This record gives sequence, structure tokens and C-alpha cells, in this order.
Amino acid sequence: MARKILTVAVLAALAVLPPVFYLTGNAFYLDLATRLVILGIAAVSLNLILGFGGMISFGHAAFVGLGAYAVGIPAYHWLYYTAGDWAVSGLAQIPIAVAVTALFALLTGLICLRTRGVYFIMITMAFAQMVYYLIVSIEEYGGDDGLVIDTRSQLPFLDLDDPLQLYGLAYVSLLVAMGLVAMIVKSRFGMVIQGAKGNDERMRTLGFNTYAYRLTAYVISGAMCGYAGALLGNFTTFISPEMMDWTRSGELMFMVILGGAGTVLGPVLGATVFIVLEEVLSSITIHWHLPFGLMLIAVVLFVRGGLMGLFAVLFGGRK
Amino acid sequence: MTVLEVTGLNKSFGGIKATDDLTLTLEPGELHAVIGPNGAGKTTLISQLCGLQFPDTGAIRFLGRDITRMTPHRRARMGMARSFQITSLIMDMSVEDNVALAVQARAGTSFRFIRPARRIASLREPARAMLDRVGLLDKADHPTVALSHGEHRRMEIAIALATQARLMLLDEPMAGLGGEDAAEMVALLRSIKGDRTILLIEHDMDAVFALADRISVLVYGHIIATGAPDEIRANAAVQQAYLGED
Amino acid sequence: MDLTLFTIQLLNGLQLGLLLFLVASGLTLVFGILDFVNLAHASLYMLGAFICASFTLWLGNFVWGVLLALPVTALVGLVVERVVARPLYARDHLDQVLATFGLILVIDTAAQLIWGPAGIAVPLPDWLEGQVQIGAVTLPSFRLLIIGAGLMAAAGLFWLVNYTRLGMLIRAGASNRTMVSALGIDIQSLFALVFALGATLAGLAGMLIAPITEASIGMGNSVIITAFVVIIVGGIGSMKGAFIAALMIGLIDTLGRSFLDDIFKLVMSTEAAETSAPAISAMLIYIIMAAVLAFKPSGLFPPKVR
Amino acid sequence: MTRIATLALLASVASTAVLANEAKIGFVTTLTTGAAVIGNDMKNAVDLAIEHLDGKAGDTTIEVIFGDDGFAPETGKQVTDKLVKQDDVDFVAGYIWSHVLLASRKTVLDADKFLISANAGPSQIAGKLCDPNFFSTSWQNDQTPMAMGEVLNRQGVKSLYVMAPNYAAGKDMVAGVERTFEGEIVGKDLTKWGADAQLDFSAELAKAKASGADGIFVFYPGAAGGAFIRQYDQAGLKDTLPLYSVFTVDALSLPKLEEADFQAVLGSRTTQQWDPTLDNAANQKFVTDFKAKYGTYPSYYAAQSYDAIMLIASAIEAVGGDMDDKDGLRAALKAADFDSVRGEFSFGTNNMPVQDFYLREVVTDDDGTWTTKVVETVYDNAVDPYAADCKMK
Repeated sequence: MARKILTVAVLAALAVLPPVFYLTGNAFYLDLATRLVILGIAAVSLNLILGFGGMISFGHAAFVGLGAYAVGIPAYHWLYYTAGDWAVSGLAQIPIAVAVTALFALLTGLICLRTRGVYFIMITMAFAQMVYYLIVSIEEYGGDDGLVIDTRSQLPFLDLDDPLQLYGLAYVSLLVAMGLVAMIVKSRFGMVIQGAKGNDERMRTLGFNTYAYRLTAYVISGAMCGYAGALLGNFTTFISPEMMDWTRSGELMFMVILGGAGTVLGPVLGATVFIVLEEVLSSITIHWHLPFGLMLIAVVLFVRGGLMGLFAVLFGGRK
Repeated sequence: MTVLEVTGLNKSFGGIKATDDLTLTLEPGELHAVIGPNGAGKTTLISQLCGLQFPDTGAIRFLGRDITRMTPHRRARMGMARSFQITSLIMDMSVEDNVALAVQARAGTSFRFIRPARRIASLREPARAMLDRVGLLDKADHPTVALSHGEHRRMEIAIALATQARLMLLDEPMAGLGGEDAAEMVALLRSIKGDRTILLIEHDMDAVFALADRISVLVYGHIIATGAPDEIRANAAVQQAYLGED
Repeated sequence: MDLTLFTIQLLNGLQLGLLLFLVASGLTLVFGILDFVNLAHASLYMLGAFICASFTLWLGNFVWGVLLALPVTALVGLVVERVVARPLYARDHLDQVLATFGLILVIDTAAQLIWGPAGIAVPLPDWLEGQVQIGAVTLPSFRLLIIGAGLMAAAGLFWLVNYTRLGMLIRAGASNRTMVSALGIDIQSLFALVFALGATLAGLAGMLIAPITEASIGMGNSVIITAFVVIIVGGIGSMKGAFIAALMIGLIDTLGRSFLDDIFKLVMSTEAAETSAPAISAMLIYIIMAAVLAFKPSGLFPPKVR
Repeated sequence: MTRIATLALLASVASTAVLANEAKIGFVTTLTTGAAVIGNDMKNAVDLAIEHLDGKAGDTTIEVIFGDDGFAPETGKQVTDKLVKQDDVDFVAGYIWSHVLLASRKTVLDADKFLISANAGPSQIAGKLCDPNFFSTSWQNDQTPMAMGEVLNRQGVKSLYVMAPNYAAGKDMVAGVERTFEGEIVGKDLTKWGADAQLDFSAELAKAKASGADGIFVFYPGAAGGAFIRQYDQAGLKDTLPLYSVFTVDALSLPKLEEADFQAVLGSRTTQQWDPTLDNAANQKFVTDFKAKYGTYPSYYAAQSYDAIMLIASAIEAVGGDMDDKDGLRAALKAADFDSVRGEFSFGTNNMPVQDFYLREVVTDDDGTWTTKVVETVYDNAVDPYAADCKMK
């Protein structure tokens, strides 16, 4: 019960506060919230495999980046070459982003999921690095300099150049993502991947081809991250390989763990605290990485189960 | 038809033979026990039977089909269930969830994403029936990790039953059980016997001789004798190699 | 192909491989024995470089700088072990990855606050500054020194692990932790010792590279990923695997950088070769890692099953 | 809704009243990571410029807010967003890196503020993406290596080996030297760059030596520059393969090289639009005071940052501190009516500087400190090659 109240409170705050900030002349805080919500979607989707499936992916930033490039590249061709208007339509860009990341997840997942434990952590990172260097090498799309997306996705009934509408889209997407993950983990499929996290050998001897289930979960998670990437590209209007750096994957992981892996709300909470902390600390000192790193270590050492775990201890939320 | 037919199985690890020209058959409905001293290769045998390890040479036939190189989940779908020597349950799930997953494994594909699994009666009811059968129904909602060792062993049996398996491979179900728990387990196994074909790997001699239809004795990866309990008791080689030491 | 150039590049690859081995051996020791994922391992590489650079500028001699910096780095390793690593041994890898990720941020920022952002160039004594002529091959003498030091360190490690009591405990600890503690060995001290040894090896690598590239903030980030690739390809916990994989990666990386564009030019246009070769050579080690894991999911030399 | 609109109106009226006597400049540079050595030098120059101005342009107080881009375009854009939307600055200046500038550009220009680059000069911004509100106090990426190509021609270099990091500015530099160099390029290496940049150039140097070229052209900014020169020295190439560099040897790397006594760098040549020895009053004051205050020679980054602040101050003074007079500010910026430390200074049609380029040599000054001096002028009033792509008149 306590947990439900918390969920509603957090989501309500995210629905109300940022627009209020914007309308009272603090546009920057709406930007901050948009970034937060989009990274929240990425963290929620990472959590599907990390928190519920026990697959510690250290390369999820690659999906975010690929999703962003899937928006940026068509827009670039529309701007500089003769690509049709479809190239800046969100109705084309977003499906492309989802399809590309799903395909990438499928191809890499086939190999990654053969490995276990630390090997899995590192091979997911290796694939992300490959994408990073691949994009760096494509001079046409800016290489290391990145790509400016001058035209945001064109959608019916929505104008993404209006910060409020963009935020609305991101916020609704977050709700949908959380709903999807909540539905999936409760379903028969979700029971299997959670079972495989708890005891893979047992699940296989029961007759589950856990490899296929994990792979499916990996693809779903990758595609959702790709969608988040498409939103991020629209938000920043600038994409660069930097978005796929391995430290970015680490940050996504941190959001999930900080909030509480294996809970639906946790990653959102984690993303919120992460972004706010980053903003507050960096406005106090340019050496904010020092207190930030110390906090990271402290969270891992002392706050088991993340903020959701802490909350459960304090208010007795049901696991 | 013979349920399980193992012929000429060999498996070695870095020069040490864990399984040595092993041959074994299981007839329908029988409870066949495999006994042997520590390090005789019992667990290696069961791992090969359920497909977690593959033999170097030899063949395993299950229900008339060659499964020597088949993956564990496909064997399971053919009707082979396994319980683990070291309790191998999904600790962070509830007792009922554990058993329901076994039911789910038999209930067609699990690539189903929408309905909440815990609200599907066709999964939950058989699971509760199995828990009832092993006497754990009142603990159905408890987290698995909170149960005692004896209860965990019984959950293992419930899960094996829930898979509707033709063949149950039970890896030391009595391990670590004492007194009352052990007696309960023997009673439970007796109640299942005849229903399913069972390969029982066990250390507890009282239980083995009380339950088994036939017994095979495994020493250094090789079966030195197979027969009814009385024959095995009388077998000189067995006494020398195994019972003598005990 | 020019044979002299090829020989030089082989030696360059060997030198890179040996440096990688110094970093990777510590990583694989800590990983294999302590079951601890230390992303911050390369921060000790950076600290080694900075500590050595400070001592060198202070004493005016690189060799003294190294000799003094080694024990100091080991000490830093002990502190890190006590404060951050030890409480995490029993935790899962995820917690370890995150905590040590935080440690990288802390150490990098602390280093910037102590030594400033500029980095330090490390001077060498004259006898190391020149070049050595072997036949048609000319190599900077310092690079030969690195090769020598790397081989010596590798031999020392090999001896330590295979022929000493400590090595026996290390090997036993890797395969059976409970057994070692049952033998009455103080496992905590053993772990601390192993961690400090790993830190020292990484620090030494940093000290050896500093006169070539300077000690600079964030220098560890460039090596840690490669070091992980090495131990994953070699098989976690396997010293032999780390050695072979390090040399393999070092050679492939160097030879890829040297000859890939020429090879590509055989099959494609000069322009295409010039754009694709640097990209492929940057990706090469990851491609190799993915390929190895696709066929051998536990690396080339997986240690014996526990 | 009307209520909010009224509030907004009131707020804007109020802010105009306050801003009449105050102008805000956001200055984005790199203050963390190893590249902070550049950012700190720029920050020092900005502080010195404000000191020289006595904190005022005419009657208007100037406030500078620094932002750290962390050497990453995304972070740079976030910092710019904050400066524009939260701090409501009138000018955003700085930017070491091309990609950070490109990422941040839209935020500033969409808000109808002025963007002044004090270093980065990617070709897009000089060409297709040129904007009336964008000005540069540095150069376009291609120009400095083009000047070097010209120098090589004059010195009779017939064959050249080229090395640069494999990223956009690196490729620009290579393209720049190829544009003017008339001899043969016998080999080219683009090395790995970014978070795990390659700093050990053993393989490339071996190739360069084997190529038998007359000289080697390199571009290695920041820490990589020191590392390159070190290895160039160790490989003993000084006599066989003369070094010609751009943005590699500068006032930031020289003190380090001097402390470690890497003699190989003495006498090496590099091109630039500015030098501490340039003989004009503004420059003499700048260099003398900079040395007095910070104890080192200023780098070209510092010189460009100093110019950026002086340019902005001249514009603020021209409109009498009326920050809402955008047209007036734009015209005043374009006029570039201030004493640049590089001497003669004007803007081309694309708002990039039209300026001279010099060949400089690394020498020891009267106090024994390593620095550079001008050898000759390579280009007079050079216009960058992308100006034609800019649609502005």
C-alpha cells in the first residue's frame, strides 16, 4: 500500500511540477525534467532485464544512441539531400528506431546470452564500444563531432518544438513503459525470466528454453531503450557517439540500482535522484564527481535494495 | 517399452573417469535406486541423464528415442524431471510460484505477455494440488527462502510431480534429513511409487532398501551389480566394495 | 612488405602486450581469486604514474622514482582493499561494478585536485633516452627496457604462482576458498596481499608508460577496458590466459594500426581504405573478443571448474 | 492564462530595468578532466580581461558565469541550456571543442542571444550553418594547417607524412594541409581518439620513419601533444624527420616539456594567427600582465578568450548598455571596434575573423623560458575557405 502511494506521489509530482516551473518562467527545470523522464524510460527498460531478468547489461547506452541516430540520420538526409518528408515524420522515425535497436539486440543477444556473469557484463560493453567506434568512423554523419538535428520529429496533433508538448509525450511514454514492464513481469513470460534469474539450471530442467526467453526479454528491453533514444534525440536536437560511451551505460545501471532493481518504480526514482543530484552538486562545485562518486560507493555499501529498499524499511512497503 | 536405456556411457574430467562404461535400464513404473560410495560418480551420472553435461561416448535412450546430445529443456519437455541434491529452488519466489512454474512448463508456450500468471487458475490449481500432496499447502504463499530444509526437499518432489514427468530423477532427496522429516519423505516417495518411473540416487540405505524395486551399485563410475534389494544385500562384491566400508 | 618495419612493429606490439599484461595480470588475480570486479583497477595504474612522476621530479631520477613509487602504490592498494573492496567481496558483481565505478570518479577527481589537470611529463636518465641498433632495426632504448621489465615481471609472477607457498595458496584459493580457510590460513590477509600485488603491477605499468605518454588524468580509462578485454579473452582467473591474450591483443592492435590500411588497399580504393582502416582497427579488439566469446563463452583458457 | 501572461510581462519589464546596468556573459569551457588545463588558461584570460576592463563596459557592469562542459558535447549543451534559460545571459562565449560548439549552437541562437567562439571553428559554422548572431575570435579549423602547407611549400618539402587523431577536427586539419601542400603525402595515420585515445605512437612513428618522408605534419592537441613530442624525441627522429605541427606545441605543453627537458621540441615549427611576441600595445599589455599574474606565457586559447571578452565589451559599450538593442549589438560586434591582441582584426561575411597567419618557432626567451616567436608572416588577411558557402552578405 505504502508503495502504491509512493508511486502515485512520484508520478503526480512529475506530471505537475515541471509544467508549473515552465509556466512560471523557469524553463530550464522543464528541460531537466524532460531529460530525467527520458532517461527514466531507458532505466525502466534496462531494469526489465537487469532487475527482473538478472542480465547485467553494461552496454545499454548503445541502444539509446542507436535510437537517437535512427531519428537523426533520416532528418539529416531530409535536410541535406533529397529524402522525402517521411524522413522527418515521427511516424516513420520512431518505428525505425525501435526496429533498428530490436534488430541490434537480437543479433548481439544471440552471442551475449551464450555467456554468463562477468563475461556477459563485458561482452555487452564490447558491442557497445563497437557501435561507438562505428559511428565515430562515419564521417558523413559527423563522426566524433556528432550530428545536429535541426528538425524534430513531425507528429500528428503534437508539436515537439513546444517544450511542454515534448515533455507531455515523454511523460506519457514513461507511464506506458512502466505499465508495459509491470505487465510483462507479471505474465507467464515474466515468471520465466524471473525464474531463470533465480535459478537458470532449474528452469532448464523444467523444460524452459531459457536462452530464448532471455533473448526475447533482451530484445524488448533494447527496443524500449531505442525508443527512449529517439525521444532523447528529439529533446537534445544533437546526437553524438558520446551518448554511447561506456560510462553512460554505467550511469543507466546506477539509476536502476540506486532506485531499486527489480521494482517498477525504482528506476524512475533512481533517474530522478541521479539527475537532481548531478544538477545540485555540479552547481556547487566543478569537482562534483568527487562527492558524487563517494555517494555512489556509499549507496552500494549501505543502501541495499536501493531507494525502494530503503523505503520498504522505513514504511514497510510490501516486497 | 523401456523408459530409460543407458549404454556404454563414458565421461572423464582431466584424465579422471567419472563415468566408466556405464549401462543401466529403467522399466516403466519401477523405482530404481543407484547407490555408491562418495565420489562414485552419482551426480555426474544424473547430470548426463538430464543433459546438463554430455557424455564423451555412449548413448542414452529415453522412451525409445536417442537423447544423448539433447538439451535439458527438450528432455524435460519429453517428460523427464529432476530434483537436485543441493536444494535448487528459486529462493526469491513464493512456494506456490515455484511449483506453478513447473505446471507452466507443461502448459504450452510461455511466450505470453499479457495475462498475469498468478491469476491463471489452470496453473495455480494444479500447483496447489501438488503442494497439498506433499503437505505444504498451508505454506503456499511463503517466500521459499523462509522454509526449512525438510520442506525444501518436499518442494522438490512437488515440482517433479507437477511437471507430469514420465521419469523422475531424484538426486538424494533424503540428504540432510533427519528423524521425522526423513520418515515423511519415505512415506511421500512410497505414495508416488508406481505412479511414475523413478531413478533414485540416495545414500540413506534404510530408505533405499525400503523403497527400491531394483538397486544398482556404482563404484568409480562403473555399475558393479544390479538386482532386487535382497540380491544386492547378498552380493559379495557389493559388500566388499561398498557395504563393507560403511 | 618491409621486413625491418614488420620486425619493429612486432617489437612494438610485444611492448604494448607486455604493458597490457601487467595491468591485466593484477586484474585477473583479483578477479579470479577474490571474485571481485575492480573497474577502478586502472585508477591504480594512473596513481602509479603520478606518484612515480612526482618522485622522479623530486629526486631527479626515474629509477629512484620507480623504486620509491612501487611500495607507495602497494600501500594505496591496501587502503583501497580495506575501505572499498573488502566489504564487497560477498556481494554480487553488479554491486562491485557500481562501487568501483564510483571509485574511478573519486580517484580521478582527487588526482586532479592534487596534481592539477595538466599531467606531468616524466624525464628519463640519458642512458634511457637514446636508441638501440640491432641489425637493421632501431628501437628507442626505453621501449626495450619496457619489454625487458614486462618479461621479468611475467616470469616473476609465473614463479610466484607456480613455485611458492603463496602461489600455492593463491591457486588453492582460486579453486576452493573454503579449503584454504579450513587450512587455517588467514584468508583476509591473503586477499589483501593479492589485492596489493595487483595494484603494484598496475602501478608499475603506469610508471613504465609515464615517460612515453606522461602521467595524465583519466589515463586509466583508456586502458581499463582493454585490460578487461584481455582477461575475458584469456579466461578470467587464468594467468596463462592473461599472458597469451595480452600479447595477442597487443600484437593485433599494433599490427592492425600499422598494416590494415595497406591490406585494405589491396581490395578497395585508397580513399575507402583510409577511412575504414582506422575505424576497423579501433574496433578490432572488440571484434576479436566477441568472436572468441561466441565460440568459447568462458574465454580461451577457462580455469578449472570450481 | 491571462494572469500568467501578465506576470510574464511584468517580469520582463522588471528584468529590463535591472539589466540596463548589467550584462551577463556565459563562458563555456572545459574545467574538469585532463583538458581542464586549456579551460583554466581560458578562464585566467577572461578574468584578466575583466580586470583590465575594471569589470565594466562603459557604465555597464559585466558579470561572467563560467560553465564546465566536461569535454563532452552533451554536457556542454546542458550547461549552455542552463546559462541561456536559467541565468538568462546575453552572450555565450568560449567553446574549445568543435562538437561542443555544434551541440550548443541551436540553444543559444534560438533564444536570440549572441554566440562567440573563442576557439572551436568547425567548417559547418563558417559555411552552411553561419548565423548573424554567431561570431568567432579564433579561426576556421582548416586555416592553420593550410598556412602550414604553404610553409612546407616555401621550405621545399617534397614529401610529407601526416598524423592526426581520428575525429572531425583531426580530419579537418589533414584536409587543410592537403589543400595547400603541393608535394606528395607518402603516408597518413588517423589514430584512435576520445575517452580511450591512443597515446602510444610507436607503430606510427616506425612507419613514418620507414616512409622516408622529408617531414612529418601532426595535429595533437592537449595532453596527446606532449606525449607525441616525447616519443618523437625518443625515436631519434629530430634530424631525419623534421616536425611541423599545428595546435600541438603551445604555451600549455611547453612548460611541462621544459621541466622534463625534452630538447627535441626546440626549433620545431608551427603556424598560428597569434603569438606572444606580436608587436602591438594590446598584446604587450596582455602578455605582460598575464605573465605577472599567472607566472606563465598565455596560450593562443587565452589570447582568443581575452579577445572574445574585449569584443563583447566593445559591443556593450557601443549600445550604451541597452541589452535589448539586439540590432545595435549585432552591428557593434560585426564592426569589431576593439584592440585585438592579434593586431589588425575584422570579420568576414560569415563572421569569421579575417586575419594574418604566422610561422612560429619554439625558442628560449631571455629568462631561459621556452616559448615561441614569429619567424615570418604566411598569410595576410586570410579569408577561410568556407566563407563562400555562407548565405549571409
